[in-house]
Amino acid sequence: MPKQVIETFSVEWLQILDEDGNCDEELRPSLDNEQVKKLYESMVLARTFDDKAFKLQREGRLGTYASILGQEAAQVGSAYALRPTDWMFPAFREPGASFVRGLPMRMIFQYWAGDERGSQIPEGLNDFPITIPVATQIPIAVGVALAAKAKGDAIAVMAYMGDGATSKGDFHEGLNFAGVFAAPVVFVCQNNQWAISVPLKRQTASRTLAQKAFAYGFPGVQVDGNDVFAVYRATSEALMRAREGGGPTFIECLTYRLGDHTTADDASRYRSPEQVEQWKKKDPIERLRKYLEKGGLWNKAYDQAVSSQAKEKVESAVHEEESLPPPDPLDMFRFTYQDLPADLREQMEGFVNTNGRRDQRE
Amino acid sequence: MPKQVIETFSVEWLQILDEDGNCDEELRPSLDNEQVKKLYESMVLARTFDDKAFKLQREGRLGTYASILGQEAAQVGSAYALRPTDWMFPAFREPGASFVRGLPMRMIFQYWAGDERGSQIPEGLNDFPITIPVATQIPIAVGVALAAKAKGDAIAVMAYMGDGATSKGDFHEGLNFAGVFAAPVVFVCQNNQWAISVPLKRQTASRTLAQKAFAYGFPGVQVDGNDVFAVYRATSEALMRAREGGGPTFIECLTYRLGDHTTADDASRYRSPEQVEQWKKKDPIERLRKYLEKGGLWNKAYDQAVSSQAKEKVESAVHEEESLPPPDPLDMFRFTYQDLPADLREQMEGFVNTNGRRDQRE
Amino acid sequence: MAKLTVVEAINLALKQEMEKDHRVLILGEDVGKNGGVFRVTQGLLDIFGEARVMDTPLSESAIAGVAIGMAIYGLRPIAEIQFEGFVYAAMEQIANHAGRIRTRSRGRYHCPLVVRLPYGGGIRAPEHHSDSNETYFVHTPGIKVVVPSTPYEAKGLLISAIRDPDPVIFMEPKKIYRSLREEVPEDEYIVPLGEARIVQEGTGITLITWGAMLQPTLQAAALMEKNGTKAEIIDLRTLSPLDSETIIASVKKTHRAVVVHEAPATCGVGAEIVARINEKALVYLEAPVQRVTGFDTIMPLPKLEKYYLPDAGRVIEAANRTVNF
Amino acid sequence: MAKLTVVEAINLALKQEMEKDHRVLILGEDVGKNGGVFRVTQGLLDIFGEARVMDTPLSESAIAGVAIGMAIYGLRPIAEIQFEGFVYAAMEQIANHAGRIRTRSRGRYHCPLVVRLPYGGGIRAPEHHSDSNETYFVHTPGIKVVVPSTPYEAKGLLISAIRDPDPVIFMEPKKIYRSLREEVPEDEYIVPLGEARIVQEGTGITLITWGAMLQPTLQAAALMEKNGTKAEIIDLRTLSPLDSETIIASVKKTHRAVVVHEAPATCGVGAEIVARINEKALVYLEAPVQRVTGFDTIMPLPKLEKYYLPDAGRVIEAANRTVNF
Ligand SMILES: Cc1ncc(C[n+]2csc(CCOP(=O)(O)OP(=O)(O)O)c2C)c(N)n1
Ligand SMILES: Cc1ncc(C[n+]2csc(CCOP(=O)(O)OP(=O)(O)O)c2C)c(N)n1
Ligand SMILES: [Mg+2]
Ligand SMILES: [Mg+2]
Repeated sequence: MPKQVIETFSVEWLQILDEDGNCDEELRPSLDNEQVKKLYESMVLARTFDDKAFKLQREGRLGTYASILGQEAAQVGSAYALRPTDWMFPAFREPGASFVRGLPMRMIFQYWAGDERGSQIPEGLNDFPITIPVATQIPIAVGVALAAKAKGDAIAVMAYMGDGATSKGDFHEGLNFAGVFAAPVVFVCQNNQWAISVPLKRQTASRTLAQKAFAYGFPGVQVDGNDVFAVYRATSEALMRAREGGGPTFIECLTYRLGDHTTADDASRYRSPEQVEQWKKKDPIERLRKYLEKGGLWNKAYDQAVSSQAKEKVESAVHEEESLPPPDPLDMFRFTYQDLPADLREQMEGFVNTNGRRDQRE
Repeated sequence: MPKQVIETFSVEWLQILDEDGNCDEELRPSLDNEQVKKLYESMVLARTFDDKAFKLQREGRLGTYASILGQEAAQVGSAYALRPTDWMFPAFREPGASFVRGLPMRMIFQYWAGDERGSQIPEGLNDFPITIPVATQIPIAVGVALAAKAKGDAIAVMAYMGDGATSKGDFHEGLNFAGVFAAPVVFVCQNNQWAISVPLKRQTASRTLAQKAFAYGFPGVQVDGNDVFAVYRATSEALMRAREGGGPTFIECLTYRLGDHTTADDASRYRSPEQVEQWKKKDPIERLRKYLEKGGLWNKAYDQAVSSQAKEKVESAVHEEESLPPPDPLDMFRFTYQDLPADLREQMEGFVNTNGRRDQRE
Repeated sequence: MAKLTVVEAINLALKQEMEKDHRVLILGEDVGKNGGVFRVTQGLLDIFGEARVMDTPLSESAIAGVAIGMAIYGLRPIAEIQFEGFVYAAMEQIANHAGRIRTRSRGRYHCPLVVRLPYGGGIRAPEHHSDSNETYFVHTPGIKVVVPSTPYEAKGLLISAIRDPDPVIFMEPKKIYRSLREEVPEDEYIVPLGEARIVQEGTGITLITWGAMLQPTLQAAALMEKNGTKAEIIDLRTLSPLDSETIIASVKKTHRAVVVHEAPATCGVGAEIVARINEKALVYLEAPVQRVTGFDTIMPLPKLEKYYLPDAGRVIEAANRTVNF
Repeated sequence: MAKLTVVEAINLALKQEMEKDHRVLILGEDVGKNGGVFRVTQGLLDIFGEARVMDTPLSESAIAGVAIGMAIYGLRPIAEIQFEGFVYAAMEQIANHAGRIRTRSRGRYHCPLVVRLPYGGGIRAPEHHSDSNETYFVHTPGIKVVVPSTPYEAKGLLISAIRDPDPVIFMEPKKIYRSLREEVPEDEYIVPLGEARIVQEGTGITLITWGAMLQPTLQAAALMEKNGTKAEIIDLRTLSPLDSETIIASVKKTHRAVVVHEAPATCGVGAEIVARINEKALVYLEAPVQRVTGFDTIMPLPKLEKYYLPDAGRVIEAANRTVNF
């Protein structure tokens, strides 16, 4: 056989709810009204939180913060598909997913305020703390998935990442490993089209990110990341398959980072306001709002209730965080190992002495 | 647009010369008889060298050596497509390619005998030394390609790797980088189906390696790696495209490692003799021999001339290598930096003293 | 009691821990059917199956990362990196995750992981197969570094490492993989982490070393004894955390010390030992502590490696420098 | 002469070297339109274009590897790794290739590469953005490590690094990126690599430091001077190769020394300095050399970082220990 095609692949796109809130009822996931409203409320909560975090940072009450504006559907839709027994690995831009999972909001404030206790995930919640070094959470998530598989636990793992993460070696090694061992893991890539100032086309020459899955022998799909139904459907199907031994899936959620990269960034330096405006029209919350309205599930009163509840939750989380006693400096030493080695104990004692004398002086 | 296919890809297979030496004349590269004979002679030389290296190792005259038995076509066919101005990056199993490029055979012996001077590539030969850490040569090759492009040099770079290399982060990062910047580089993957004892299906779940190129937005093709015409054709077309600004190509040469991984390995521990026997039937040299014979270009006399010339070359390279004076220990220090820093000079002087006293004692 | 090599002793420890604790598993390149390129995991696949002896893709960063995930989920993974020269690709996972997860999650997660890392020169191995890169790990907080020096030590230390609740880099001196045999009890025993061992008591000088360098140090000590100096020899066993106490007590007694290691001198573990002696026993020193180490150059290929590696002659010269100071 | 910050001084050095030598180019994440997350490369894209100021994919290993290839081909690449916490992914390329290619090819190839690496704490940055990991590079043969301590130093050292025929890790102390201003000549000048500088002469004690830690060291020295001790302050500038001579000469004069750095103590560059003083000036010491360093723990997040980082108070305490010994 001289020259011939031996394999073909295709990338599918999935959209269920369009920009005007029209829904493809055939593809619509079977969620009841309460569940759909829950998705809406979670997105509103995520945005309310985001707005507050931004303001707190500007007031000097929070450190650097990475906004999720515009990415609420990708986060809420995917996290909503998880079961409590599943595991979840955020990158660093997924508070929307974390709240759906049940992480106390106070902890995200704490983390970005520079307090490790914000990463002390409560017992019983199977989430990994935020990972800053891009893509490095991926092999770890695969390891958790393989350990669960080895133990016979019928769970799945969800690992989030950005478009920038797809360029890193750990993305490749993690996905390849997952493919080889058919790990029960779902990779959710929030392709918000920017990695700080680097646009997608400078990140990779591949037209979709979904097609990268073909390199690893498992399915990849591109979904409208601003369509909470499409995200939910794709992720819940993938999770189900994973839990049943069907192996990994890569889901590209095509979305857009409407804000700056972080509060330390100024996106106007490197991108045009037109692009941002265009994407504002695809707003994930507005889209679901229109859908709810069409179905008679949304009205002004409901809107106000949702928004005031969200504000209340956020304010009380801020209050909670800001009323905490400061972290104990000795925690630096306490958690390095389970048992403090002798040489580290000596350093700690030196620290206590110096610091004690200092406190007296102050 | 709810659910729809937005991209399709296909992997092509290329074979020109089949296992019985039948040639698809339409696809046959335009090489004259002398050139075809040169390919044959180069493969014989490579095999003769390989055989000798193996024996020398067994006699304790060489350190660890990685055999190329069965992979001669993949190496010779691809290297033959290079121009002297192009650059070549071997992995560690490409002596066949290196000889075609003009690397003195003595140097390969030297390298595997444990002498750095074997990596002192002669001026004018644009080859990188052997790279042991798998896949790490790939980003470097891309860097050379981009530097050439930046300088306006119309050259291409060829980077070799094994199937195992495709699992490493540096493979991914290097290919992705090459895609983004349309680097003039051709990636030649000798898929010999084993990475030491790890078979291909444990290396990746993707059915071909060629399809991995889709992740990077450039073409990938699978060729019969035991068919020197297919290898030559695919690589020379890719090199031409690269030199003309058409960007990178990934070429999977499907072949088989007939020998042990290295002289330190015993492949019978982990694979069946049947598989090896099957692949022996696809011998790349025998295949071209049959083709030559059919065209009246091969006879016993020619065979003997080729084989005795090859033996002579190999023997004289062995002689050359074994007559070299041993390397100077001070070379350890001399080449660490261009200028020896004071603290290292002190270490060197200490070494000279100690060693001097020792030599006297001995 | 059988006389085992280091390879056999490690193999035995692995087998027994895997029998005892079903959470223990092995992953790495060629660890399965091939039994590891050094045969350290030989036979384990047959006993424990593919789920517990996992041949992996050629993927050092993922081997480390996946093992971290497994450890966090409650397994006890033992990851093999085939040679020390390939561990750099796993540094990001080791430094940024394995060593940090307990601290950054304030104890919610921890990482009982062992990374087995054959290291060191002297076996005429190819390029990148003869380095000694313990410093990278000793300098990295949150992980432990263990280096056995004999078969007995290897078994006992590895068992401790596997049971340790924190990540341990277990560095295996290739040079003595098969060159020594020693009685190794079949029964379970542990050698605790963090405690150095006095291999030989003495009063003339303290010789501090670990791993494969114990052998030339012993040779040197034997020669020195003929010339009237009885050396105290310390085998550190654990490089992180470092057992300063044993070192300091010895130096206070002998007043002289030599540290011997293969790695380059600059910022090697030898430097740390000198610094600790300086801090805690300066006034006891009759002479500067001497370092006998690899040079600050690239570890050479086999034809020159003997010039690079410390040997008994260099140890004796250094000891003489402390005496003739 | 303009008063510039460290950021501005580095920017000026980059601009002038790029104007002068068309082989010099910059690559890294966000170095182009964004001008770098710290604005160090601001304006350079406009002047030199995309071919010489290359925004790259998020790919630290490839950034290093591609830069190595460019250097080998004859360019003079300056690679930026955005923060020190992300350099581990590039360790394999740096240790196994950048540092080795001259040695392993016996001089046929060499690698005139600069890796710019913002490092260190004290700016309330997120996790993994505040480490000091110079030891990894100082211990690695074949590469040089440079750390400027002021704007003037930054410009002159960077120009030397760019022109150096060997790979240089140029570590930029984030804490003083904008907190200092200093007269920096517009004209070209170089500060040679490998030579420490005596910031202040003195006879009472030697304080050895580099990078951002020079500031607390200067504060400590000022307070000590009020109490009658004039310290000699050494700014090392280059950590590899290390200028032992300047250190030793000073300690022979002052008989006391303190080393100050942010990195963890164990196997930090401080340990190496103590070891060299031990080797060459032991008998001159009136007291153990003291190390004031980060702890052997994970560098904390902003709320605790001030407890981790050395400050003037800790330097003075350490100096007092040498005096009251
Ligand atoms: C390994 C690594 N390199 C660099 C950085 C600095 N950095 C933080 S976020 C970011 C961009 C990430 O882009 P993407 O993955 O698309 O995620 P997004 O920020 O868009 O959510 C970079 C370069 C990092 N955190 N980790
Ligand atoms: C990064 C790295 N890890 C491990 C090794 C040890 N090793 C040497 S060759 C090899 C297998 C390579 O397989 P492949 O890439 O298919 O090349 P082949 O040997 O088949 O030519 C391994 C694991 C190495 N050299 N580099
Ligand atoms: Mg992004
Ligand atoms: Mg192979």
